[in-house]
Amino acid sequence: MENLIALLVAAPLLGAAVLLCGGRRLDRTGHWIGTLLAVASFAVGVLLFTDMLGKDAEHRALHQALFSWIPVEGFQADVAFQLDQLSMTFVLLITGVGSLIHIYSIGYMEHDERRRRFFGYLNLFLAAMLLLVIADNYLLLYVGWEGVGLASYLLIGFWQHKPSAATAAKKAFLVNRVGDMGLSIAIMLMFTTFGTFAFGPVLESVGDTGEGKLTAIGLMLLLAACGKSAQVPLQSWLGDAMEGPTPVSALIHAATMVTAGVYLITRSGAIFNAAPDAQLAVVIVGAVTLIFGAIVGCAKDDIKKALAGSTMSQIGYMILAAGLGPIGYAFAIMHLVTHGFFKAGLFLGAGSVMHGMNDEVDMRKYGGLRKYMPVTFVTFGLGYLAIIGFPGLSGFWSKDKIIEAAFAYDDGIRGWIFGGVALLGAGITAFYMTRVMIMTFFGEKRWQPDESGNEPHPHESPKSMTIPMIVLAFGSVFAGGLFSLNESFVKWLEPVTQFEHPHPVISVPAITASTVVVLLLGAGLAYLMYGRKPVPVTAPRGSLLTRAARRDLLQDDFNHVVLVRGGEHLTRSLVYVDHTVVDGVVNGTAAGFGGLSGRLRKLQNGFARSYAVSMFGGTAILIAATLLMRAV
Amino acid sequence: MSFPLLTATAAVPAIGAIVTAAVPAARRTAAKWLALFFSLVTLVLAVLIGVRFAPGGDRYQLTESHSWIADFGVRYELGVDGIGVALIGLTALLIPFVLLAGWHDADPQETGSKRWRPTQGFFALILMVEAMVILSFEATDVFLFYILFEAMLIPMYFLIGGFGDRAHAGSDEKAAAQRSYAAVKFLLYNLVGGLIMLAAVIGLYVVAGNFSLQEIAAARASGELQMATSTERWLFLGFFFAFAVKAPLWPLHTWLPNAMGEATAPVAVLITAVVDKVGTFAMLRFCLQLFPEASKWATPAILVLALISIVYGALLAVGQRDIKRLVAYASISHFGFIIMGIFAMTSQGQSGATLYMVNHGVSTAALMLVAGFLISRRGSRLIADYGGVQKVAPVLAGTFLVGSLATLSLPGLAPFVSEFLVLVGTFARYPAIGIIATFGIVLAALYSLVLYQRTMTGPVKPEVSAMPDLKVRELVVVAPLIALLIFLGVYPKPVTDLVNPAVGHTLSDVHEKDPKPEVEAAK
Amino acid sequence: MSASAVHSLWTMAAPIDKIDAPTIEYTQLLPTLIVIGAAVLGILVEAFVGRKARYYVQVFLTVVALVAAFAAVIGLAAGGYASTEAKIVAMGAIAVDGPALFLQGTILLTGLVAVFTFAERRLDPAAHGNHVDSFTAQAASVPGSESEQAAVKAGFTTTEVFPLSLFAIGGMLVFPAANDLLTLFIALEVLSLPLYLLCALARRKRLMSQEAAVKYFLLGAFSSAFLLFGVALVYGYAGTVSYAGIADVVDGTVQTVDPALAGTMGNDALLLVGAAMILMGLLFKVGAVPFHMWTPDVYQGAPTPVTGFMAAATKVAAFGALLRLLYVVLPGLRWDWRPVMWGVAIATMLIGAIVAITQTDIKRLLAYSSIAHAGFILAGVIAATPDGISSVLFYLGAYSFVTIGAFAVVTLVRDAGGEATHLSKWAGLGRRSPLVAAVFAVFLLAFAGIPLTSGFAGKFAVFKAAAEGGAGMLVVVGVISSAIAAFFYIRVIVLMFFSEPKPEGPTVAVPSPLTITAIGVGVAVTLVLGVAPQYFLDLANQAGVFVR
Amino acid sequence: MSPVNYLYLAALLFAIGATGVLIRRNAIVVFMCIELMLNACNLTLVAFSRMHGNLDGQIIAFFTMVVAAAEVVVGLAIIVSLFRSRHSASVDDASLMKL
Repeated sequence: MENLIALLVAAPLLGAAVLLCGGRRLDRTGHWIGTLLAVASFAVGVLLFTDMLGKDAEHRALHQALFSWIPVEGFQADVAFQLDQLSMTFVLLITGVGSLIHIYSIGYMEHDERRRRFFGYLNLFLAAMLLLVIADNYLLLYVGWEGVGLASYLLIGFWQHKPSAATAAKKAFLVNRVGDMGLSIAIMLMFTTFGTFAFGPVLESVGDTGEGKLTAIGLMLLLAACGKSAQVPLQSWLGDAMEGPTPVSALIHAATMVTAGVYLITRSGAIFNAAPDAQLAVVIVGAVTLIFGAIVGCAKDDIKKALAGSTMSQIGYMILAAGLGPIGYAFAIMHLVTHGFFKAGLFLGAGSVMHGMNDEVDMRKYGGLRKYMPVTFVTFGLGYLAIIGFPGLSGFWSKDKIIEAAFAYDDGIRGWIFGGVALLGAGITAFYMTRVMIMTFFGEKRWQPDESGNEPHPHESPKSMTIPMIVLAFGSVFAGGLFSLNESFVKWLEPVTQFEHPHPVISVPAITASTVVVLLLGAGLAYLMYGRKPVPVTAPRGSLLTRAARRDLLQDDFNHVVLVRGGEHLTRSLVYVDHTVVDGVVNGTAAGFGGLSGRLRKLQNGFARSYAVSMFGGTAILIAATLLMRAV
Repeated sequence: MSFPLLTATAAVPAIGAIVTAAVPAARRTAAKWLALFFSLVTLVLAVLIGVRFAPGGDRYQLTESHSWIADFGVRYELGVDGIGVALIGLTALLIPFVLLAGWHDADPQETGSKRWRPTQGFFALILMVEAMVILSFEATDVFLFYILFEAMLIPMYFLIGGFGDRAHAGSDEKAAAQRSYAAVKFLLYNLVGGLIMLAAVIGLYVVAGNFSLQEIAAARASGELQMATSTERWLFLGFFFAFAVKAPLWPLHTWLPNAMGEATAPVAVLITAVVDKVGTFAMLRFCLQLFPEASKWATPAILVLALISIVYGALLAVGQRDIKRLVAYASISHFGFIIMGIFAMTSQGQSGATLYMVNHGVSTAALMLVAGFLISRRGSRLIADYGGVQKVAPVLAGTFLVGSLATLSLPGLAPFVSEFLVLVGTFARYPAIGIIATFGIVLAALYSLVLYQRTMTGPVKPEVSAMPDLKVRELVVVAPLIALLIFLGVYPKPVTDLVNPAVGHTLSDVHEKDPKPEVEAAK
Repeated sequence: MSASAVHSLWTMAAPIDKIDAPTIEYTQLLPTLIVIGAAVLGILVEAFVGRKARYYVQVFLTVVALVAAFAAVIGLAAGGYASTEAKIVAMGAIAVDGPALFLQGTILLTGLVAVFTFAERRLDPAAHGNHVDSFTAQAASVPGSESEQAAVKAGFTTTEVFPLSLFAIGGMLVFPAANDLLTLFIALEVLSLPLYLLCALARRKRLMSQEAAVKYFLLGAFSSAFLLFGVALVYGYAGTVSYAGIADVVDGTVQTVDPALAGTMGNDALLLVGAAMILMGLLFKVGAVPFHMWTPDVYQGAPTPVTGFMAAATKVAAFGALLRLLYVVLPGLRWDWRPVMWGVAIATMLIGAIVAITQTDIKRLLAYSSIAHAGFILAGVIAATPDGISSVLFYLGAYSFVTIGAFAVVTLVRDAGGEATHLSKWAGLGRRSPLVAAVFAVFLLAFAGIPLTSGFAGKFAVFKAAAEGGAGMLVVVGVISSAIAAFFYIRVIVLMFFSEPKPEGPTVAVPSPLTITAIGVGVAVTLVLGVAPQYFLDLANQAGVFVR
Repeated sequence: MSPVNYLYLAALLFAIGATGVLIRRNAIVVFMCIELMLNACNLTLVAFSRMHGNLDGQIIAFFTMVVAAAEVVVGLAIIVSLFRSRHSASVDDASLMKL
């Protein structure tokens, strides 16, 4: 059975190769090939899953070693896969949502002449992402890690003729590289500490080394996670990443890739458990980000950017949970999965809206769309309810658990702080999602003909797009509940991530109640602000906070001033130095000899008598020197 | 007396050079095919070397030894270890592509005398360089190596100065002037390095009495050849200086951007992917083996210089406006990694460095050659003159992207493996340096992607709107290189198996052992 | 004062009852005798052979003489005189040993090649239907005067150059073999005087030619006066002029017998000053700083074939003499002359290389390069080891052929005014006639000491000897100055190959087989000595021992 | 009187000759100064020969005279030809070639 694991990766990889090298002749069939292979990979995943369910909890992990990758004296890296419950969860999510989005894209990208390449990239992404989650060592994981980075680079910049897209893609890759630095340093640390970087040996021998080393490794892993999962301080790329086609945003920048950080931390749980300081750092990052993202989400008028902010915030929840240790891992992953469903659904909904609105993204130019695109409205609505954690829907189950766990982060002040933050986050989430909902689907229509005079005619999207949305909607409604039936999900993961019951500083029912209250407050506030009076088409100047939030809380400005400008100055001055100083010394020496030569040749003045003088003098010196030598 | 395979491998291109040069002016195309043929034969022989070489066996294999200049204690001694085999393979592999890529670079535009045969000259010179480089990888006699090390400058010099980029902004005179400046700079820089090495070579002879690498190394190991510490250090510095110029190592690098900028893309590849490797190779083979103590004494300084090269080169690459100069500075950064790996004195570092030499050769070749195709189409080297190429020439853009990704050492492509090995190897002994070096990977991403973004993406510039996509010949050049990049990225084992034993020997030369992992050390 | 008192002040020369006739070993002197004899014959030819035939007779005679002399040298060497049988002949005047024979061989060969370039008559367009060589029609006639035109019309040619060159060669043969100071001085003059004349015989640019001759003559005479005074002083010190005798006194093996002589004999001041002056005379011929200043002017003004001949053969002879002097006469004084020679060598290498950078005339450039090379050779001389001798011998052999070849190429590049020696004229030569340019490039690379050329082998040999002789510092300086020197050699190559040809650029004359042979030999030797020098190194090694 | 004095005289003559070479312009005069130097050498040789009581020095002196004569022949020829083409025997005028 384990020999099938490689197929998970092989299928989409094959697709990518075929589509990217295939050339124009595949333009008509390309998208089908891509989708087919994605589904095939999903099928393999399901097959393995059923097989896994057949075994008892302890013996579910599968392992497949393909070949020795980098064999060097004292350094062993293999291409080998490990499929345990954690990986399995991701495989299903990735291939499942992935397949859906392939299908969705068939319709969405219909009019793009480079659709074949789009599907090639999507397949490439699937392959890389699957590699990331089934690798059995950190170095191979690193390959997947950067692979998804590449795919996301290609897909964000898919419409390369738009400079903004190209820039966004580059930015995403660069910011991720900073994270990757963390990952590679972590791997080096592991190598020097444990002599290996395969999951098994490393995580088992955690006990053999000091906490300091582990903290270092943990922080480096956290840095990596921040990059990939758009956590503060490396979150700035996610908003711009929305330049990519919407299905990409749904798949990569909502459901799967951005959650890789959570996977990394959960996977390295053993290390973090032994390094509380690192854990604290993780929790802080998570908490900060979930508020940060939420605030940004409140201010954006671009529907996708608003959703991006929400993604950040939701992943903040997951990171926070993952930082809590055994009490949180399971819920982090659970929220990750449910989030995968509803956020993907929301993005697809947004995509469908844009599809109907000539790719208009400004929510202020929407309004009252519910009658034009009912299916989208319903699915989007369900996703909305799910994300704000409306009791009974997926989001409720997962997020509520995280809030509980946060309150249980050591029985003391920490519990209160992070619990409170998580709670607050829930409220803000409710606020901005309600805002999105209202501005998009309620109120009266606000769109006008654009300068070229063609007015958008909102219409429902084709089946290929709506069906995936419906499927995801189901997920967003029921997944959470399903998972929570006698903690089936937690039990499923327990062998990998361990599990301890959280003991919050206040009683669970109280937390649940307050959650519901908070979200009602948030939603209500949003209704008051946007539901009662008509929404202005041009954004009002807004408060200082709003304006800051519109600009991602000035984080980009900071980057621009400090890194971009500073970098430019640095490189310019270095170019100057290289030319004048380093090179100048060399040319200077040459010139120096030239000048010396020019001066010396003046002695050769053509007068025989002066030559005689030099001879005479020379002889004198010769004699003097000889005598001197004898004297001394 | 078995078949002298090593000599043959070097002799074939040499003969090829002479034959090619002898082709009459009118039969230009014949000369090209002839040169290609000889380079392919060389490739076959190189493969044969790889087959005949037994990684587990003696340190130097396929050895040949004949008396040459007894008076100077010079023998014609050849022999290859794994490192040599790998680099010979790289050279023999790249040259055919270089020839193909430069197929039309030397077609005479204006007619000089009827004896004037630039094309024949171009191809002959390239083959001549190949011969010398291959022989220098095989030489186990210091003097023989030195002679080749110096002699290969001359054909390179004519290649740079004689066949500069036709597609150059500005007037012909200006181009010619810049070109000869670059050529002279290249030659003088390396000549000075070489002459300083000559002094050291003579010094070595005075101390050791002969030039045989193996004898001297053995004598040193057995302790019958003692060197005063200061002597050893001076000699080491003499050798290292020459190699550092060739490599090039900061601050001796400034010739490279000029040379690579002015030379045609294939020649630029020849410089950075093939000839410069002789420098790093020589560090591994001669500096460490002949002067182990001095090498260790100098290691900290050299590591710092290498570190500077890495960061400095990358930063300058970011600041470049000229595609080829950008690649040149990127190479400087990469050479920093190679040297760092060599002097980290760990098996990961040195295996990584050797692997790096090969991978860097392939990846730079891929990127530079595609860049050359691009430049020859638009007739400008300035990044600013391009934009939106991927729209009109998607294949070209795609290959260019792969090249850039290789340059930023994306996992899955060959350079990643070597770069990571070097980093790990360095980190294991000098954590701080290792960590700073990792900044290099961010900067690499920066300049590669900026280059790609500025040239390939965005709205289509009118000047490039009519740009044709890659022709078959060009595709034949690029495709195999890319395939190789992917293969070596996924399955570098063939090379590492070749290299590991050799690296083991080198480490034992300098009496170094890999630092043990903390956990094992604890147990 | 009384006669006796007066008499007591000086000693009478011992009364000699009979002088026995000197014994001359003609066989061992054969090479020299052949050349000198041929020279005398040549004079007779000038007197008695008709003008039309003279040229051919002279060339034939000269070539035969040189070849014969060379054969004689080979015979002597084969007879073991180079090693075991080495002996001193002609009443101690001449040494027949390894260095002497090696250098004589080299001189004869280079002389032969040089004579080929002398005899070249195809380069200049035929004047009034008769071929002309690079020598003036009538030295006596004033430049640009009617008499000159008349001479040209009449088809006069200065065939005297052949006997003159033979005389010079004769002197050169004796110079390195001279075994006493008198012979040294005579040989010096015998080789110099004809050269003075040869310098004055250029066909084009006669004013410069004459000027060169005057400068060369005056300075040469000046230096030989110094040399002679040095001889006198050393004689005063040692009471003898034979090398062996002087050496003995220097070593202190013979003690002074007569108290009356105590004042002078063994007075080191005399010795040191005298030695310094003799050295000066030789260093002048070698062209070492600060006695080098004649070199550029003379090299530029003299007819190019003569320049080549001087640059090659004279250097060989002079260095031979220098070696013998330092190794046979003054070894006991090593600690006195070595530091001084160090200084000279360093100055020569550096100044030669540096000043050459800014030269604009190819002949002057080569002149300065020859100065720099003199410095390199001096480094080998200073080594003061057998290796030093052989390395110098090898270097001289390698260098002389490169030089003659290079100057021969210079004669080919011509424009309306004769040879186009200004560097700017050489721009783009590589485009117009790649072959000539390539050949010249080979010579330049050899000068620069690039591996696989004879220049490198030679340089390596002398540096190696110097390093082993404990002159590591010299090696470093040498290396630096060869780096500087490389710069201007490369400059010429750049000019020839990388710069666009000028429209009114010079033409490359198609020479006769004579010059082609000269150049061909140069290239061949350059490459052979560069790739497989072993045989010649052995030769130099066996020849590396002076007889005393 | 002691023959050593002859040496002093010779040295003096030599010095005078050398100085003359350095300061006089006319080629003929310069040449004469050189001859003077040669004669100084002769004097030295003869003096030493006397002191050493062997004939070498005197013999050398004869050779020197011959050589000097030869030099005159060659030298005057050259100088005269220079004079005829330039109408000046000044050494300083002959400075076409410099630098």
